[in-house]
Parts: sequence; structure tokens; C-alpha cells
Amino acid sequence: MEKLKDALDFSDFSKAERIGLIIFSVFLLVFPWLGTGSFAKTVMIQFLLFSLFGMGWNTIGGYGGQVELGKAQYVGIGAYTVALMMVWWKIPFWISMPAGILIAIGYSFAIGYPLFRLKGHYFAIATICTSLVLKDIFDNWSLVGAAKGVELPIHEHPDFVYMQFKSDTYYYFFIMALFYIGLFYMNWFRKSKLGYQLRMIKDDEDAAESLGIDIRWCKIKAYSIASAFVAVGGGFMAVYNLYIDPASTMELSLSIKIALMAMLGGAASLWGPIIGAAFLVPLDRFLGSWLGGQKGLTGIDFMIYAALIMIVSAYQPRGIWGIIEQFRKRGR
Amino acid sequence: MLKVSEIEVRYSGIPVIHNVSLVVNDGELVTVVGSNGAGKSTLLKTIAGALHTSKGTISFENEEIQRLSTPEIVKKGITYVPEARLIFGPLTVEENLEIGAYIVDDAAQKRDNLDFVYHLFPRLADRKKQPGGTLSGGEQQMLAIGRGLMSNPKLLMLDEPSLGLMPKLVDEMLGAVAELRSVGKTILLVEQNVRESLELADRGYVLQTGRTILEGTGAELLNTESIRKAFLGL
Amino acid sequence: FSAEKEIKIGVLYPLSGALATIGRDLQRAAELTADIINNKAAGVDIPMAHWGGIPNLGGAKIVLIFKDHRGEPDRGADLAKSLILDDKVVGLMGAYNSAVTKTVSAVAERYGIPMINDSSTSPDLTERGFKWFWRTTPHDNYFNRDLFELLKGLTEGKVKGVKAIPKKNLQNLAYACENTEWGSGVAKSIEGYAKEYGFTITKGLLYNANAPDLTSEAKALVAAKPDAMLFASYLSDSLLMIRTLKGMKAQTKFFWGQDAGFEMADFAKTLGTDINGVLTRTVFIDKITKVKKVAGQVNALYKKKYGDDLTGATARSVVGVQTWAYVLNKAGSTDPKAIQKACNEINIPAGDLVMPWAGVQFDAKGQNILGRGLIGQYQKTADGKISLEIVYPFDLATANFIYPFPGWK
Amino acid sequence: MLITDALLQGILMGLLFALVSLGLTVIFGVMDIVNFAHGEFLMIGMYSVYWTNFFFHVDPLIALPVSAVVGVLLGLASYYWFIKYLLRGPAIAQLFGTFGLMLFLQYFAMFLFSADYRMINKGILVGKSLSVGPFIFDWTKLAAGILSLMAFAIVYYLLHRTKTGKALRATALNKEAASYMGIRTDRMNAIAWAIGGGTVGVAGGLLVNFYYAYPMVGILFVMIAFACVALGGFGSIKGVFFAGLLVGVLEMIFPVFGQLIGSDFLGPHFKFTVVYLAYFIIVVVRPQGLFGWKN
Amino acid sequence: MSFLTVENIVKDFGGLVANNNVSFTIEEGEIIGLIGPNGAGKTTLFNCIVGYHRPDSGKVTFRGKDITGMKPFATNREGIGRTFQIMKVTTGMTVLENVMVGAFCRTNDRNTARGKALEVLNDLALDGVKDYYINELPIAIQRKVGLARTLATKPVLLMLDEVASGLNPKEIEDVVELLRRLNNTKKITLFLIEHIMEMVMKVSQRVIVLDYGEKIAEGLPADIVRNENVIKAYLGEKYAQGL
Ligand SMILES: Nc1ncnc2c1ncn2[C@@H]1O[C@H](COP(=O)(O)OP(=O)(O)OP(=O)(O)O)[C@@H](O)[C@H]1O
Ligand SMILES: Nc1ncnc2c1ncn2[C@@H]1O[C@H](COP(=O)(O)OP(=O)(O)OP(=O)(O)O)[C@@H](O)[C@H]1O
Ligand SMILES: [Mg+2]
Ligand SMILES: [Mg+2]
Repeated sequence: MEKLKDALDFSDFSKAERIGLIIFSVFLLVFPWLGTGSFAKTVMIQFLLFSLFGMGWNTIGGYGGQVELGKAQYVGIGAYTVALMMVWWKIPFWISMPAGILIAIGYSFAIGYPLFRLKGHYFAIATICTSLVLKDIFDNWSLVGAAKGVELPIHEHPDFVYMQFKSDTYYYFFIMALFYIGLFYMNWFRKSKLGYQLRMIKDDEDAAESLGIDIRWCKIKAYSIASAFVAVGGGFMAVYNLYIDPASTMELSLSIKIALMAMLGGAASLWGPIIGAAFLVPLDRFLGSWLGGQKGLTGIDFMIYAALIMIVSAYQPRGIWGIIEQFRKRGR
Repeated sequence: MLKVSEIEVRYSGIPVIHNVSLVVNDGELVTVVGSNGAGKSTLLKTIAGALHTSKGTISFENEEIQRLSTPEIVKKGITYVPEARLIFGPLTVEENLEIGAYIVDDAAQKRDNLDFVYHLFPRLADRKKQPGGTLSGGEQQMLAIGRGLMSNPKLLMLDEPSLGLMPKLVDEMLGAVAELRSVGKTILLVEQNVRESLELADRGYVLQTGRTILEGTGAELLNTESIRKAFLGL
Repeated sequence: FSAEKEIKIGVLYPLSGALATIGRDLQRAAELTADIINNKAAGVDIPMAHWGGIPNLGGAKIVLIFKDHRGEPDRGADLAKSLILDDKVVGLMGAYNSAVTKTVSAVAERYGIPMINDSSTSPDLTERGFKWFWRTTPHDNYFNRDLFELLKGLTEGKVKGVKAIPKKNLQNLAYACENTEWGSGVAKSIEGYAKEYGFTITKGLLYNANAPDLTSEAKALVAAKPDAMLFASYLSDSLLMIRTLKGMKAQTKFFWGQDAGFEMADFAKTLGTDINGVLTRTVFIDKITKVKKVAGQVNALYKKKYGDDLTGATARSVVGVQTWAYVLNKAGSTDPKAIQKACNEINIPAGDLVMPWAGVQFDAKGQNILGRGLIGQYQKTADGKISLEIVYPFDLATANFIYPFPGWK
Repeated sequence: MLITDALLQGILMGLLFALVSLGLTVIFGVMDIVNFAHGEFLMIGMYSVYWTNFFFHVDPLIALPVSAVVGVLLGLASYYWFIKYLLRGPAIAQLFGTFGLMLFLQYFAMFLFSADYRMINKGILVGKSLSVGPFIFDWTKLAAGILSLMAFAIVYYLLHRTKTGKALRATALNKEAASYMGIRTDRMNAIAWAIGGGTVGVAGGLLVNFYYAYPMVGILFVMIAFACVALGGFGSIKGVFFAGLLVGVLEMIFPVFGQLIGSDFLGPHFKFTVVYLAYFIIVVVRPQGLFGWKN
Repeated sequence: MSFLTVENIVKDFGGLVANNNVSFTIEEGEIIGLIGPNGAGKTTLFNCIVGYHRPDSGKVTFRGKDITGMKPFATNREGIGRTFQIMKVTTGMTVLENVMVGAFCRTNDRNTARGKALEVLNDLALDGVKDYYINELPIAIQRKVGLARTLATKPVLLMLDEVASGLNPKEIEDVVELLRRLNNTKKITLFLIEHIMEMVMKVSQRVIVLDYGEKIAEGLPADIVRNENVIKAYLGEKYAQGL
């Protein structure tokens, strides 16, 4: 109960932020009826999905300050659990997704234990390596479809048991619900004991240890929370795309994208991952859609995308949220 | 030699040094004292070019230097030994010292400097090959000062050199400072060992919340009532 | 019904990313074909070159809307939705990468919009029982069977310019296939046909196409001392593989590649005469123009505009658009149901296609049963250039087969 | 014999990996930045030799200095126009900054040169090989190996024996302290980027003798380079050298091993998986890498 | 049973023996000073006790429990708090948040932790800087924050590594005052490394002296400063004359 109150309590934010949150929520609610077209809706779904990924990453990467670049393996775990359970045993989404979370958490503990012996860049590269190893295994493991991936059978629509819908509006509201659960959880998390301890670890590990914090255990906990978030997103991807393969769920570029969005939005802040996703997802999708097929301009969309990443990271290392705060301060 | 006139220094917009003026003449040992957070380190860092003034001027040998970068200032002959020591951890003691002589091109000169440092701090000679980062706190302090001397500076700025040293070494350190002065080095010293350092000094300044509130010869300051109260707890 | 001026077809290709080159070529070929249909093309002897639009739709023009899926299945799906719902396309085409074709066709299936796939060769695609998915190209199993037919033909003396080779001299095969969905599928299929045709696989390996180095793979192949080396490679790894084998002076009698890399224009351009005697499966070779006039005419247009010859991939893109035109014309309507019906009943005569196929006619699964593959051999010409000659089917052969594979000195 | 051969080939390949990684570790050593765009520097090195060969018909081996110069210029340009500003931020912002640079260079190359694969067909070394008894070596790889050894010798000498080298290391360890010694740290950073760009440029120039150039080629090598650099210990020249060799040998030996025990599962498709796994295991046992300095 | 027992601790850094057979005991409620030349191994000894280093041999017993080789967080939970000689200057958390982390050691509830933290800050007269970040504070205040956050973990044994360095004599007075108060009212046993003899003399009830890793003397402050060996190795002639 106390926790729930904490989760719903945004009172330590400024008035502007709280009003912003309300406006944003209203916008999310009415969005499907704004007549923006279906592509915009798919973009919104991607945005919510990546916000969810980013919030997860933010626990270990933002608050905990550990440069984690292997989140894609958990997307894969979540997605494969849902897909395979459905294909093999016709297990409904509502059972397979929690199962995916559990597997992700179990796996995160198993590799987190050795992983968190490492620090800094050694850690970052090691997370990439574990992810690559898992992908290579899935790529060659014929039981799980190897590189062919897994296709989910198409069901009659709408189907709430297997979460299959023809219209994206259903998916939209579903991912939005997940998004809010994530947001409220993160709002609680940042004020929780673990949240504080992680920030201390980020600042000064020796001091943290002297204050009774079991650093490795804390990191593992945060890492597994992050993994659970990401696995939920992975499960969603499976039912949303109806097809998954190692290349699209476990690729390094996906890991980087997840971390990038959170970081660029503003790591270790509640809004960071959301803002990052709100900035990068539409940028990527719309640029790709407008410029991607343009002859003679191959690569221009990426160049713009990359240049913006470069500008933000050079101009304000705290990310977009840092820029916003900077202007707010100046405004006063 | 060094003339600081009415400077103001800010940290992210907030002034920490408001109005400080100070003069160091050739061959002098000048001590700056002040309570914690008075801005002593800030002052030295500003002279060393690591921070920049928002008002006022700093001139060294009649040349304005407040706009120069740290390496340029070092080239002019001012070396700063920071309070935090900043030893190059994995490098050996000797390598640390060699880097101290980065701006010295003459090999013989370098050797002389090295001998001088080892003479001043025999303990460092014992530990030539040990990585600097594994030295004890006090040893690191010696290394930091030794490294500062390696560049043969005209003006040496020491930020609390006795910090963390054992009593015997505090004496030795201040003895070393006195020795440096006696061989003709010009020194600007910041110290918390108010009594001893003022006893050594030709002149002294008292800093309080970013302002010079008193100046005089070492002995004068030591006899000032307010100083005795504020710093010596007498 | 009222005559529409434009008929929009959504086309999804990998226009950027690792496959950008091929995506660009596919796009060019599709555009050229649409242009031939819409604006008539003098000197092309097929009916549709005189249509000037779709006749049964009041001369409506085909408008291709290209989208770049970058090889990402989820992006492909999103773009497909956008094409269907926002652009209101009549149908879809693409997506080259089999993985993307899977998600795109699933979207098409959900929305009941017809999709004609021109160039994805994963056999699985037409095994899913989709009602809105048709494929014009033959799939990998066809091609692999062609390979074994050729091998068999060699032992039976059916191949132009070669006497029958004792089976024991061509018994041992080794393959190296890249390990994504396509290559591993090919590997499996090769294993199956080898058994069926009575050959022995002495070494079979999968490898990562995105590897900075293929030395160990090449070594393993060479060490198996096979009579024939078979490959399924994309462009980059095919180049590297051949360079590496050449460096090892690898010896074998028969050197065959499963399209993709082996057949692209850049393959021959980059490797030059190093590939004398190398075989590639394909569906189109510019030598086809010798036996098929239309192909030559379209190829000439393409070459004039873009400087390259059509290849298996690009020619399939041409056929894809051709098929769309026929289907639309037959349906006489842009109603999905009508198009679905037209697709199921379509029968395009061989003469109307640029491909040396018997036509386009779909089976119940949506697979074109009249398509067939070719096998070409790179041969050094008198002037030191390299040209691709048809060696299979035997009746289309344009040159004598070089046997054994000359290798590298 | 099989093993010896794999070992020799592995060493050659390892020398190349080491050369590719050298610049990364130098840059990291001095500035604590992991340069994601390192592979793109390689790519541009490759293109620079390719185009020199294409337009001026200069032998790719002789065009090598071009790639070195282009690499140095690219390093300097990246530093002065971009990296310098990144330095103010935390490690993670730097990581993503260079990631942005990576994407930018990739697609800039695609925009300029298209995604076509480009390979050099004629050259002193291209396609030639050397037979020694039962072993056959690519001349290009031998040359790469020799050049790699030279590059390491030079860089090692530069960093450990020269004054500038010492200054570089000092900057690496503590920028603030270095500046108090009169070292112009800004310039040291630039030098590090120049060395980093130059060495990887040369690596690219050599590579294009037997590997194709295309805009995305960097990714293939950069992950290996990351593993080498981390395995050797970030910033350690000696470390990256031996790690490169280790990776090269591992990559060659593993499939042979699989072949010997007759396992198709342990085939070449896992050869780099094994490298990553080895990195993970070694580093878990030795968290500072093989030659890293534990702080 | 003693409060803290250290028996024959040896710590060897690759040939450099930083602690050699050090043994001593501390009783509950005592204030013990640890002095010795720079590099004598004092900080190393602290690290061996709280677990940053694992001693090569020897045993540490705290309140009857063998804590040798326990991790620092575990010894902290046993009730040992320590401060650092060199404090890391951080930018991520305010003073209050820092101290709250300490308080979280004993509670899971945020409000309790916050209350406890405010109490400690108030006690150390740090409420004025509670919203500052560590890097914005002068070194002495930083150390005090370090002390505050350690105190918030409710230690029964507090090990302080040079809390008074960099303070002028007046400021040292205040620290002495504070330590006495902690010892008196909170019943915290204090074990402190210090080079400033005024301070050592004033607060400690007993002094242990290390030199080259070995314990060379132990006793009352007044006796220690007259000890020949201590004068020779540590205090120096000048100090001895000043007595
Ligand atoms: N990076 C910073 N950002 C903001 N304020 C700072 C920063 N560094 C120092 N200050 C503030 O500047 C003032 C002067 O600090 P300075 O370090 O110069 O003091 P000091 O006299 O050397 O004290 P000490 O005896 O602690 O060395 C202090 O109030 C400190 O809080
Ligand atoms: N990690 C380490 N590796 C190698 N040597 C070390 C290490 N830590 C400390 N030492 C050495 O052990 C000796 C004791 O160091 P320690 O820090 O314990 O001294 P200290 O008594 O605290 O000195 P100070 O009063 O100067 O702080 C020193 O000579 C130091 O160089
Ligand atoms: Mg200071
Ligand atoms: Mg100490």
C-alpha cells in the first residue's frame, strides 16, 4: 500500500513536470482518435515499447551507472519464450509472458553473477559478448528454429488469450498499459532503498561498500529488474510482429538502441528514457519512411539521425532532459 | 615577480573569490592562510591557469597571464603542486619525476633536479621503481612536491604540502620549504599549519570567504589577536 | 465501375543497410517495368509494352510506392501497415529478405490485401497456407534440384561439350552455406537431394557471412578434398571465400554457388577472370537474350538506363511487376477479392515474360509452378573478359561446359 | 600439421587483428574513450587506398601511405571537431557520441560511394601466395603481419621511450596533473587520435588488398577489436598485441579442433562465438584483462 | 571477551610487507589512536579489519565473531563504520541523499531513513549544506559528510582515517569536541588514525604505534610521546623538544 502510494506520488517534481505528465497522458489516451494514420500509430507503439525498454535499462544503466550494452538478449528471451510456448504447446500469452520474465530473471542472475565482477568498459564489452554468444547459439540451434526464427500462427481477431489483433489500436492500448505500469514502477523504484543504493554505487563504490551495501548483489538485482522489463517488451514484440528471429531480437544494434535512447533522453532520470524514445523513435521511423526510398539520397536519413545523436551527446552530456533543464534554468 | 590584483573567480557562475590581491616578490616565501573553504586552493589554481578570472588581472614578471592556459603558465616558470597530489598511479616514482621535468629539455639539468629531489626526500630514492599509486599518503605528498621541483620553476606554489604527513615529516617538509627558499626559490605556500608556516614566511596573507582580510610579515600576523583566535584556538 | 487513374502498389525492398546495393537494383528494375507498362515501350515485343496502362482498368497507371525496410522484419511490418492503411495500396510486392517477407505477408494476410512476392526463395513462405500470398520465383528447392540434375547430367553425358564422367569421380560433395535462414535452408535441402541422387556429402559447414575472415572455413573445405564444392553465399562472403580459396590454390572439379552473391553483377566485376569455370544458379542470365528475344529487349533498356545487365534478382523484380499488371488486368478491378481470384486463376504465357519460364501459374499454396531455374557458368572469353553462359537446362545451353573446374594456379 | 597450419594462419590473422585494434587501445589509453567509430576509420582507410588505386592506378601497396595520412587526418578532424566536446561528459555519453560518429561515417560513405562492394584485383601482392613446404600463405597477409609488427614496434617505442610518449601516458593517467606539468593535454589527445587513426588507416589500406570495402565493413572488425583491446587490458599496447594473437589463433584452431573430434556442431560458425566466450571467461577470472593495470 | 581483537595480521603487497604480525585489542567504549610514519601500514590495517583487503594471515574478531576476510559491507552490518583518508569527490547525490544511503543500511523505509539522516546532519551541524553536492564543498566539510553517512549506519565501532587533516587548530578543537560527544552519548567505540598530535593527545585514551608494518609501541598518550622509538621514527626531535 505504502509502495503503491509512492509509485503514484509525483509530488517531488516541479509543477511544470506534473502538468506535462498530465497533458502527455491525455494525449496518449486520445491519440488513436486523432486521425493521424496507421503509420503514426505504429510509430507510437514503437515509442511506447522503447520507452519500456529504456526504463528497464535505466535501473542498471542510469541509476546504477553500469554501461550495459547487452539488453537485446533479454528481448530475445522474452520474445522466444512467448513464441515457442505458443507454437509448441499453445500456451496463452498471459502465461508465457510471465514465464519469459522468470526465465529472463533467472538468466540474468546466472550471468549477472560473473558479469558484475567486472567494471567500466570491461563490463560494457562483456555484456556485448554475452549477448553475441546467445545470439550465435540461437542462430544455430535448430530446435528453436535457428536463423529461420519462429513464426506465430495467425489467429482469428481479436483474440485476447493469445493477444492477436488485426487493428493496432488494441496493441496500442496494451503497450500503453505496460508503459504506465513501468512508469509507476520506476517512480517507486527511484525512491526506493535500492534506487538510492545504486546511485551511491554509481558515485563511489568503495564508500557504498563501507555503508553496508553489497554492491554486487545490488547490481544483480537492478540488472534483473532491467531484464524483466526488457523481456516484457520482447514478449510483446512476438505477438505484435508474429515473427521473430535472432537477427531482429538479439542484435547488438538493438542493445545499443535501447541504451542509446535512455542515455540520450537523460540517464538516471524518470523522464529520460521516455524523452529519448520520443525523440529517436519517430525520428528514425519517419526519416526512414520519407527519405529511405529516395534515390540518390541513400543514407541521408541515417546521417541526419546520427548527426543529431552526435550533437546531443556533445552539446549536453546529460542528454535531452539536461538540455530542457538547462533552458528552464535560464528561463528563470 | 607575481602580482595578483583584485581578481574574482567563479564556480559555475557563483563567485568564490571576490576580491583578492597579492604580491610575491623575487626570492620570497609567502604564505596564505585561511579557514576551510576560504578559497586558498581556488586562488592557486587560478594563478596556475586551471581556473579563469572573471575580473582582475594576474601578472607574472610584468606580463599578464590570466588568459593563458596551464601549460603556457608552466612554461613561464610557475609550477603548482596540487592539494590532491594527483600522482600518476601506474608510473614508477622515477617516471613520475621525469614527467615533472617535461618542460626541461637539458638532460644535465634534469639529472641535477633529480638528484636534488632525492637529496631532499631520500625516501623517494628508496622507492624509485615502485608504482606511485601504491605509495602511502605521505610518500605521495613527497612525490608530488618532488615532481613540482623537477621543472625548476621560478615560482613554486604548494597547496598544503604538510597535509597528511606525520609530525616528523611536517617538520622535514617545512624544513625543505625553508631550504628551497634559502637556495633562492620563490615560493607561494598555502598551509593549515598556521603557526609553523607563518614563522617561516617572509610575508603572509589571510583569506576569508574569498577576500584578503589581512596581510603582513609572518611575525606580525602571528601576533595579531584575531588570527590567534580564529586559527590557533588560543 | 469508375476508371481509376492510378493503381498504387506498395513495394518493400532493403534500400539501405547491408543490402542496399541489391535493393537499389531491384527498385530500378521494378520502376523500369512499371514504366514500360504505363508509357509503352517501342521495341519490346510483349503485349504489355503496348498497353500504356492497365487496359481493363481504363488505362490506369501503375504507381509503385517504394519503402525501405532496411532488412528489419518489424520495420517491414510497420511500413506494410502504412502502405495498406495510409497509402491505401491495392497490393504489396517485395520484400527480398525472406525474414521481412514473413512479417510483411503476415500483415497482408491480416488485412486481406494481396501480396505478390517476386524474390524471396525460402521454401517455407508458401507452406503457410496464406490466402493472400503468391510467389512468382521458384524457391530454393527448385534450384537445388537443378544442381543435382546438372550433376547427374554430367555423369550421363548430357552436358554440352563434356563426355560422361564416371559417377565415382564426382561422388564426393562438400558445401559451405552462410548460417542465416537462407543458407541453412539451402544446406538442409542439399543434404536431402544428395541422398536422393546418390551423392556423398563429405563435408558440410555453416558459417557466419559477417566474418572478417574465412580462412578456417576454406581450409576445412579443402581438407575434405571434395569433387564438388557447393556454396550458398551472399555477395560479401562469396568474394572473400573465393579470394581465400584462391590463396590456398584450392582444387576441385565442380564449383557451384547458390545465387545471391555468386550471381550479382559485382561478383564478376570484382573477381574478374578468377572465376573462370565457376557455376551459379540463377533465374536470368544476359545470355538468355540469345534464346529469348524479349529478355534482350528489356535488358537493353535496363542497361541503357543503368549501365548493368539484368541479373537473376532484378529480372525477378521485373516479373513481379509484370505479374501484378496481368493480375490487375485480369481482375479488372482493384477490389482485393477480385484480385485474389485473378491471382488464383492467372496464367501468363511464357512468351510474355522476360524469364525463360513456362509462364506464371500459381498452385493452391500460391507458388508459381511454371518457374524454373538456370545454371550459368562464368567463362573467360577470348578478349580476356568474363561472361556468364547458360549450361543448364541442357536445351538452353549457350556454351560448352568447362570441366573440370580449372582452379587457380 | 593441421594444427600447425591453423596456428600459423592464426598468428598471421592475429597480427592483423592486433593492428586493427592498436589504435583503439591507444585512444582508449590516453583518453578513456572507447571509440565505436574505429571500424569506420578502418573502412575509410580501405576506401582511400581503393580510390587511389582506382583513379591513379597506383599499386595498393604503394598507396598505403595515403591511407595512413587519411587516417591521421580523420583522427585529427574527429578529435578537434567532435570528440573534444564529448570529453566534458561522462563515459556513457562519450560511448554514444562515438556511436553517432560511427553511424554518420557509415552512411556518409554509403551516400558518397554507394553500398557497392569494392575490391582490388591487381597489385604486387594481390592474390599471390607463398608456399613453404606444405603451408601456403597469402602474401597480403604476410605483408600485413610484417607491417603490424612494425607498427607495434614504432608505437611501443613512441609511447614508452620518447618524451611525447611519456607525456601521452601521463595525460592518460591524469589530465589535470599532466597539465600542471606543462603538458598540453589537448594536443596529446589529438596526437592519440592521430596515432589511432593512422594505424587503423594503414590496417585498412592493407586489408583492401584481400578484403572488400563497403560502408558497413567496419562492424565486422570492430567487435573483434573491442574484444582484443579489453582482453589485453584497456590501454595496454603489449596486451592488445597478445590478445590479437590469441584471438587469431583461437579463431583458426577452434574449427580444426571441431574437425578433429568430428563434431559438426563445433564448426566454424561458432569460431567468433568462442572468441567472445573466451573473452568473457578470461576477464571474469582476471577483471583487468591480461595486461591491464588494476586501479 | 574483547570488543575487537586483532591477532597476528600479516599483509604482504608482493614483497612489501605492509602489516607484519600486528596484534592488539580494543575494549568497548574506548577511544584508540593509531599513529605511525607515513607508509607504516595504518590504512592497510584498517582495510584488513573492515575487509577491503584480505589479510594474508591472522585473525580479526569483533564482538566474539570471527570477521576475518568478510567483505566491507558485511563488516559494516556487523557494526563497524569507517571513513576514508581520501574521499572521492562525487557529483551525483546531495549531502542529504548521501547520508540517507547510510541510514538505509538499517531500514527499508524511505521516510525512516530520511528522518534518521536529518537527525545525523543536525547533530553534526551540517543541515546548512544538506542540499549541496559533495564536489561543491570544502574538503573538511566533505570529510564531515563522510563521517555523517557512516554514522547513519549506526556503527558501534567507528574507524576514522585522518578526519582532522587539513584543518586548522581551531577547527580541530571542534572535531575533538564532536568525537568526545559521540563516544560519550552514543557509546561509540572510536579507533582513529591521525597525524595531528594535538588531536591524538586530546582524544585518545590509548595509542598504538605502527612502524614498517609492525607494532612498535602501545600505551597511554603521555607515555607514547616520550617513547624513544616513537620519537625517532615518528615524532621527530623537534616535537620532542616542544614537549
Ligand atoms: N567544483 C566546485 N563547484 C562549486 N563550488 C566549489 C567547487 N570547488 C570548490 N568550491 C567552493 O569554493 C570555495 C573555496 O574552495 P577552496 O577549495 O579554494 O578552499 P580552500 O581554502 O582551499 O579550503 P581547504 O582548506 O578545504 O583546502 C569553497 O566554498 C567550495 O565549496
Ligand atoms: N595496493 C597496494 N599495493 C602495493 N603496495 C601498497 C598497496 N597499498 C599500500 N601499499 C604500501 O603499503 C605501505 C603502507 O601503506 P598505508 O597506506 O597503509 O600507509 P599509512 O600508514 O596509511 O600511511 P599514511 O599515513 O601516509 O597514510 C606503503 O608503503 C604503501 O606503499
Ligand atoms: Mg584547499
Ligand atoms: Mg593512510
